[in-house]
Amino acid sequence: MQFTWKIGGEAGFGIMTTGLLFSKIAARRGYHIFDFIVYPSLIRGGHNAYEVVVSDEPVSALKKDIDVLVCLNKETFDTHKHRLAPKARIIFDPEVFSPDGDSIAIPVPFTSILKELQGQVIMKNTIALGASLALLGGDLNELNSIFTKQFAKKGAEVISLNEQFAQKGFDAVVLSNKEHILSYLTKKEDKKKMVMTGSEAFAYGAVAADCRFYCAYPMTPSSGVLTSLASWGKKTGMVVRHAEDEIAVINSALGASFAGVRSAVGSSGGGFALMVEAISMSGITELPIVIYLSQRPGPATGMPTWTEQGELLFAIHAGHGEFPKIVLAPGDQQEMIELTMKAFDLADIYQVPVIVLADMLLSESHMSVPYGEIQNEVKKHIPNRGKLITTADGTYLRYAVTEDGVSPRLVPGEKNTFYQTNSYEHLENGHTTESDVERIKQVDKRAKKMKTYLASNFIAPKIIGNLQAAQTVLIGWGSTKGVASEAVKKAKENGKEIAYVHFSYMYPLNKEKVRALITDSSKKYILVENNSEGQLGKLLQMELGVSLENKIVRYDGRPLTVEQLIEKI
Amino acid sequence: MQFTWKIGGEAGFGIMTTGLLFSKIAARRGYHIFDFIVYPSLIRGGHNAYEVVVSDEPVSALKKDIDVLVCLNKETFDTHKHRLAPKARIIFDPEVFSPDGDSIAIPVPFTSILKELQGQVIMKNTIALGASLALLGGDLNELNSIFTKQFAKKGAEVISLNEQFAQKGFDAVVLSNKEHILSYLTKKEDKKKMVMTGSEAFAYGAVAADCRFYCAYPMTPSSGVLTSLASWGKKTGMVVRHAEDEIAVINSALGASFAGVRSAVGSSGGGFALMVEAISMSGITELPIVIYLSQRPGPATGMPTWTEQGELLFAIHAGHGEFPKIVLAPGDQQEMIELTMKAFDLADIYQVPVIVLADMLLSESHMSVPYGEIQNEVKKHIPNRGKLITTADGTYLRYAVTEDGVSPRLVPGEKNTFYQTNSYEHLENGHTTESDVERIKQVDKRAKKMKTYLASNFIAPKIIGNLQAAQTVLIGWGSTKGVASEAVKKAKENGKEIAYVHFSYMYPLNKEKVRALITDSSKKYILVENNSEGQLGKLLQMELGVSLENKIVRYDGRPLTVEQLIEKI
Amino acid sequence: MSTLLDFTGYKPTWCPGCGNWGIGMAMKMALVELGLSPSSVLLSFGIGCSGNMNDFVNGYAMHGLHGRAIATAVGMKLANHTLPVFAVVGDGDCYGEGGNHFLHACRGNHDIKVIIHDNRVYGLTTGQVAPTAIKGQVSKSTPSGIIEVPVDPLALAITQGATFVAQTFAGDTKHMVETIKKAYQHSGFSVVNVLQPCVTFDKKTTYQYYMQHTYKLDASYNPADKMAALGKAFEVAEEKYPLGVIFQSERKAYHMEAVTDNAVPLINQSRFLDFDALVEEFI
Amino acid sequence: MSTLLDFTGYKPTWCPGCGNWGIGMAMKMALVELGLSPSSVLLSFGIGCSGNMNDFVNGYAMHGLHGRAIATAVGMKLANHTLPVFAVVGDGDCYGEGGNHFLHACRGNHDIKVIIHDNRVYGLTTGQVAPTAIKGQVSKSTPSGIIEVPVDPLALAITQGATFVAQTFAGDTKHMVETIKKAYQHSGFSVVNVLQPCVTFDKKTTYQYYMQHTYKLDASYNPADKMAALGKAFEVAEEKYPLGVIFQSERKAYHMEAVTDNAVPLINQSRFLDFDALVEEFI
Ligand SMILES: Cc1ncc(C[n+]2csc(CCOP(=O)(O)OP(=O)(O)O)c2C)c(N)n1
Ligand SMILES: Cc1ncc(C[n+]2csc(CCOP(=O)(O)OP(=O)(O)O)c2C)c(N)n1
Ligand code: SF4
Ligand code: SF4
Ligand SMILES: [Mg+2]
Ligand SMILES: [Mg+2]
Repeated sequence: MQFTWKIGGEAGFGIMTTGLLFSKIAARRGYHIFDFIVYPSLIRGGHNAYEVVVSDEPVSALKKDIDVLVCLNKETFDTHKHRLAPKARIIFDPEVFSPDGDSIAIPVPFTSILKELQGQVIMKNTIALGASLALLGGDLNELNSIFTKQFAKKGAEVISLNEQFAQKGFDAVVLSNKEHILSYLTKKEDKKKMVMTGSEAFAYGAVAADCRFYCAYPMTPSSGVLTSLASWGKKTGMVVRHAEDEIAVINSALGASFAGVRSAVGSSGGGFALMVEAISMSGITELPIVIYLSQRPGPATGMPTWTEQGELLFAIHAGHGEFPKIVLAPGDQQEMIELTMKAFDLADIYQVPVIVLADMLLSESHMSVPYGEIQNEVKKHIPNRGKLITTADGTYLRYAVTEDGVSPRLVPGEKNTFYQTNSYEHLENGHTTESDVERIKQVDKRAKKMKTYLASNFIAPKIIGNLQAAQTVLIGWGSTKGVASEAVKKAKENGKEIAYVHFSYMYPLNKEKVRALITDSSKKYILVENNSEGQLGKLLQMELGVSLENKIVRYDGRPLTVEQLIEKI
Repeated sequence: MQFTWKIGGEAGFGIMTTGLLFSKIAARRGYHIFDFIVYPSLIRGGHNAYEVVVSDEPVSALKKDIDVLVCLNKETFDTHKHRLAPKARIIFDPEVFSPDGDSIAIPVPFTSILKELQGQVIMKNTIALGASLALLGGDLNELNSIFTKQFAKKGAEVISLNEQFAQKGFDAVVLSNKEHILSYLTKKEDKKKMVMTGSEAFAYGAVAADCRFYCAYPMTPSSGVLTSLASWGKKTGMVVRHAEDEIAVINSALGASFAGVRSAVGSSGGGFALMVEAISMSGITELPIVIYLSQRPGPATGMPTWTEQGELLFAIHAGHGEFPKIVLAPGDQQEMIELTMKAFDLADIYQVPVIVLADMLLSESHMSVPYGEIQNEVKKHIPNRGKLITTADGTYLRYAVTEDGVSPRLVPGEKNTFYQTNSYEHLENGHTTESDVERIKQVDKRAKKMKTYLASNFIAPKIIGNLQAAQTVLIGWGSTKGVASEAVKKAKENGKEIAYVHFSYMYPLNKEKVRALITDSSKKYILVENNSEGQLGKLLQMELGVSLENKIVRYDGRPLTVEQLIEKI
Repeated sequence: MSTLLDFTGYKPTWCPGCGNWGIGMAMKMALVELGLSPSSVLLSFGIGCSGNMNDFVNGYAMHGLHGRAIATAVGMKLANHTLPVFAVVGDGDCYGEGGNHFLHACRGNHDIKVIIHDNRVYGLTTGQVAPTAIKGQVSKSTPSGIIEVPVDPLALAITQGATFVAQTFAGDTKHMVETIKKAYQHSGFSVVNVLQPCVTFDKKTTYQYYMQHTYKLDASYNPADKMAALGKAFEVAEEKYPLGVIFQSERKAYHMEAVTDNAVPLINQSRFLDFDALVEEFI
Repeated sequence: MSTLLDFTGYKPTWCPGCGNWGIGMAMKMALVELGLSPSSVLLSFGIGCSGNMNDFVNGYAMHGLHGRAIATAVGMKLANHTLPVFAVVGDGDCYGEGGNHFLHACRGNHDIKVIIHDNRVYGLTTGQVAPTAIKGQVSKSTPSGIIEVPVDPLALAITQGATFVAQTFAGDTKHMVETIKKAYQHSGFSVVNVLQPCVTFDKKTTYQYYMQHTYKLDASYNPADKMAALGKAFEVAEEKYPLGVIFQSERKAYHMEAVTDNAVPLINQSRFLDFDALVEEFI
């Protein structure tokens, strides 16, 4: 079972909150969800829409047609009617408009309910939720219990008021539209779930990784991390700082890293661009840092509230001069939590900058993830701080040349010694040098770290589907995992075996481990990217000498769809 | 005939000026020169050295041994004696030290001359020049005429004082070392020459290109451009601005570009890194800008006064999001002037950022260039401003979709119309849009510009030597041209035909035009780069799918040497 | 003679009741009353709700990068100093991300009119504190209240070389129009800090709040007195907001010294061709 | 108890006679007299002749990026507020490239001691004007003289929230040592502007010049008086340079509000493990 519920209305009237409530309720009823938000880059006015796919199996992408459309205004209907499924239910206010076409009309007297209970416009959302639950065979308990939690501070009155509006919406359907009620949301026994965005997943992973300093300057679609970590600050003790600009952001984080605490920063392309100089400093000073880069369509300001994977090559090459760097790109919320914890470990183990690549699709969409599994992982996680040491004798060398390229890193403060970390080329002791011999030593030492990483920590792409059996193999990275996985399922339903090779350890690449997966001449490989240039394709060509002829790309700011993939296969 | 003259002494005592004077005199005597400066990243103390290769043929790299070494202190001798040619002449002050070994001692009583004429320490340089000219069979007229020009403002006294010191040095050699005098600098009839650095060449090219706004923040080794253009400002009328930081630098330049004047900026890696966000803006706003990036060994502060080619891939991928960009890398001073004029044309024709890549070796070394040829080129140059227009009707569309991807660009101020240039994705009229259709239109339009460029303006790599005959082919870019060209000559002297494929149009690359030159299976190709990663190699792999197995790289901050190339061939 | 309509672009997307509506209207009225037309003015917009005005007010405009509108305006003015240049920016934009450009533009006395939407928040990114936020202000990025004290933009401008520093209020169109016109008439770096209620994200500094806490400087006030001006600037810390021209002084605008031949704007100057005059030094 | 020798690193490469020699010595003397050791102090150096001190003075040091030493120091302090943090920077570094960090660090009152080498030039890049250069100063980047008026760092700090603002002179070691010690004893953002002759690139502001143009504030001066402090700051424009603590006030240092449990520095706090307390909101 899989269905799509969608609500639309004017921006600034609580569509987001309402959509999220629906996602949570569906998850509480035992179902898996994936949702997607559409909003313009402005605060009010313009059209907002929130779409939730609910399924009894894990789901990671939108589906083609809409089964229930809640129209808080006429525009919603007009904008989305072309996607209506046969027998789609339309919840609308007969006083505002009436839907044409042959879908099933579920009139709900929003306006008169508002009048009757003297509520504000915003309450339409609550009515809509009540009506939706009725229509889908849910009940109001989950919603009410959420109200109780959410409005605890605001008091019993607000809670009961919300309950009343929900009830009205619920009744409106039960009383006059019984025949159209579906059973999609009937309670189902299933593992407990959490509903989170990619940004929330990064934030959660950062806490689990014992990150103690997070610095950022707001930028869509990365700000969710700042919001979550700041709101948790009092509990976690993490210092979360909204600095004056992104340059301050990363330089403060590197200062904190030098002083010994795990540090991270986050932004989108424009803010990340301002951090590039300091990323290079992280490279030569060998100070660990984790950078959350949530992409949006560029260049420059671009399309701030839409999605794109346009910064893979930029991230990989960010920074002047030559130095090691690790780039990871999780494919979904659960992977985001895992790879975020991993990112902090890798940053510490190799004393390098680690970039965690996301995009608006991953950062702002919600997905239901298994509560138990994740809490286990998080609780059993023990941060690996690599060669961080807290004591050393007087002859301590910060940049000692070692077998694996990694030098012991002393936490400043240890008595009887001291050292400097240096953005100039340096001697093993950290002092500035212009010696040719010392320069070569340090360049080689830094490069060695990546050889060690490729041998010890690099993980080959995940395979989704049956690679052996598959004639057609999709290749993608990061957030394309969601749509590609659905395409693999869908193809199987259509009796076609395809597989998806999912890159999340983007750079550097272990030639041997990767080549094998994408160079079977008997198979057809198709590159799948949410950008125009096919950047993973370029990367594979540069790093492995593998060139992929076929590609499916999308660069209009919208996510790739399962249909788009299936039709091209 | 080819010889190396080298002078060394303590930093801050006029070594640079002295070396340059020697280069100019040699050029005035009818010879070709190439020089190289060695100085630490500090103002005084530490060792400075200045090395000039003089030849009766064009010369573009240092040679192995030193024929005349002027030691203003003992350190100079100790540091460089291992490079002394048989029969090398050593000019030194017997009161300070005496050179060991079997080279020819040319004692000059610096100290006593200073005492006698009561001059400051700095005057040692003048003495050294006089002595050098005597030793090399030059005469004092060129030197004195330079004094006359140089010290015009300071008055006749200063001039004659300098002349006296020069004379003393000259006499010291003529009187007591006649037998060791060489005839290297005897006047030779030859085309008039100019002695300039790569930075001066860029500055000169920018003036020739009618650039009217140059903005920069000082950064070694790019500051020479700022110095030259600022000093010419009163004459040229160019507005030359030292801004508060590199972000202001490029954003002001883009503002000036929007208002319609040709604009350029310059920096080294660190400052360039801060401009990356605005480069992306240049991409989407389609505002022309020329960026001079003079590389030095990184990462971060690195080795500020040394040389490296470590930022090719960084420059190519600089900027968030996907947009067109042109990267050029001249190989020497003359090419720098040509390509700088070209860079401004390309920026205007395609309305894109154009990066001119240099490095410390090219930016700060002097080379003699043909006066006549260059003045001709410069004087006949007519800037091509592409589709810049000064009148338009009311329906003017700034981002009109066109065949070649380039839209007419109206200079603001035209009556009866107006428009906006926009860092957000936009409609053809420049207004902000989030429409999928319009987004695709504009992405495709911008991409189209590079297709047009590759077809109309891309120029294939230059061939130096005889590609047909050569069994071994060197492949390099930018400043490696100098050393590679010398290697080709040298190999020929040793009876071996080799060729050099010189890349200066770095990105984007025209696959067809380039592939042919580097994929003849019967030849051995060797990549030659002044970095550790072999970045051109990676680029060729990524863009053309050509992988080069052999490479010669150097990354200790020093330039590649002819010997290093020859020995590996 | 152009009209309001000539300057009117797309329908604003600002929240109903937002102070930006007033500022947008005042901008257009001032431009009209100054006898300017969309073809005779250069506009540099920052990124923010404030900067979104780029789609609502017509002119030769550049919608540049967040924080960089002043830097961009500096280039515009130097390239063509015959056109007036306005920078329309947010407080996060101008005092946060772009603080350094603001500081140094004051020193340079660039002839730019900067209209700052002082709404205490980052509106477009949904309400995080701006550098103008009152200490303790709670927002998504500062759930326990902002630790920093607010920037003092007026004192900053006055002490660092700006030659025209004024404050006005988004609720008083007439006063805004007057102030913008005065800024235009002044030659040099002109700062117009506009107190702007953000009805969506800042519940404290509302129209009512400003009605109560603002007052107009009267004729007796002498904007030439730097110390007095600073006294006025400091009142802001006590939540008293003087409206009017707080400080004004005379100094050559940057372009008058930077553009060699002032009579002709850089863009219209004839091309330099006397190359021989330059190469002497290379011989 | 450590000695000068303990703090003495490599032999300085500064030009003979450069004011930096005095500043370097004063730094070491102050650190010694404060009973600190190279193991008990965090140093953040900018890039410049000034920043080159990183190789000459021992400590747990970071030689970071040009213009960013304050931003870096902010992170150091928050990570381990039990260690004193000094930022040693140039005037180009701190007021030019890094001006925005300086401005906002004043607002935040971060407990950092900033030692600014005010030499009017960019020494390490061979003498271009710094933002402190006197209007008209000629340099490689300003052959016709700088157009901007100098930044007023003292007034900037005083008006934007710094709680300790002092000025001293590289020619007066004793006064420098005293001033640095006072800065150390103050809790909060401490600005020490050091007037430093650059003997190589600025022929005007020599030792002699400063001998003539500086004077020490006497006991009668009250640094708590903000207006008086600004008066002193403005004297600089008339080439009169007051030496001493120009302004001082009390305000909680940033880390005291930002670090949840102040008793323990961030780095030594026990790891947060109550994950269940966070996930409620996801259910
Ligand atoms: C370099 C960069 N960082 C962050 C952003 C995201 N961003 C867009 S608008 C904005 C702040 C808006 O606040 P303000 O400047 O006060 O304008 P307002 O919306 O309040 O009018 C931010 C942080 C960006 N576009 N670019
Ligand atoms: C981002 C960046 N821009 C420019 C430089 C080049 N640079 C090094 S030191 C310096 C200025 C030094 O002047 P100042 O900060 O006043 O220190 P001083 O040498 O005078 O002590 C500059 C511009 C750099 N290292 N990084
Ligand atoms: S968010 Fe605030 S500033 Fe932005 S438009 Fe709405 S009310 Fe105005
Ligand atoms: S250049 Fe100036 S500041 Fe730098 S060391 Fe020399 S004298 Fe000191
Ligand atoms: Mg704001
Ligand atoms: Mg300085």
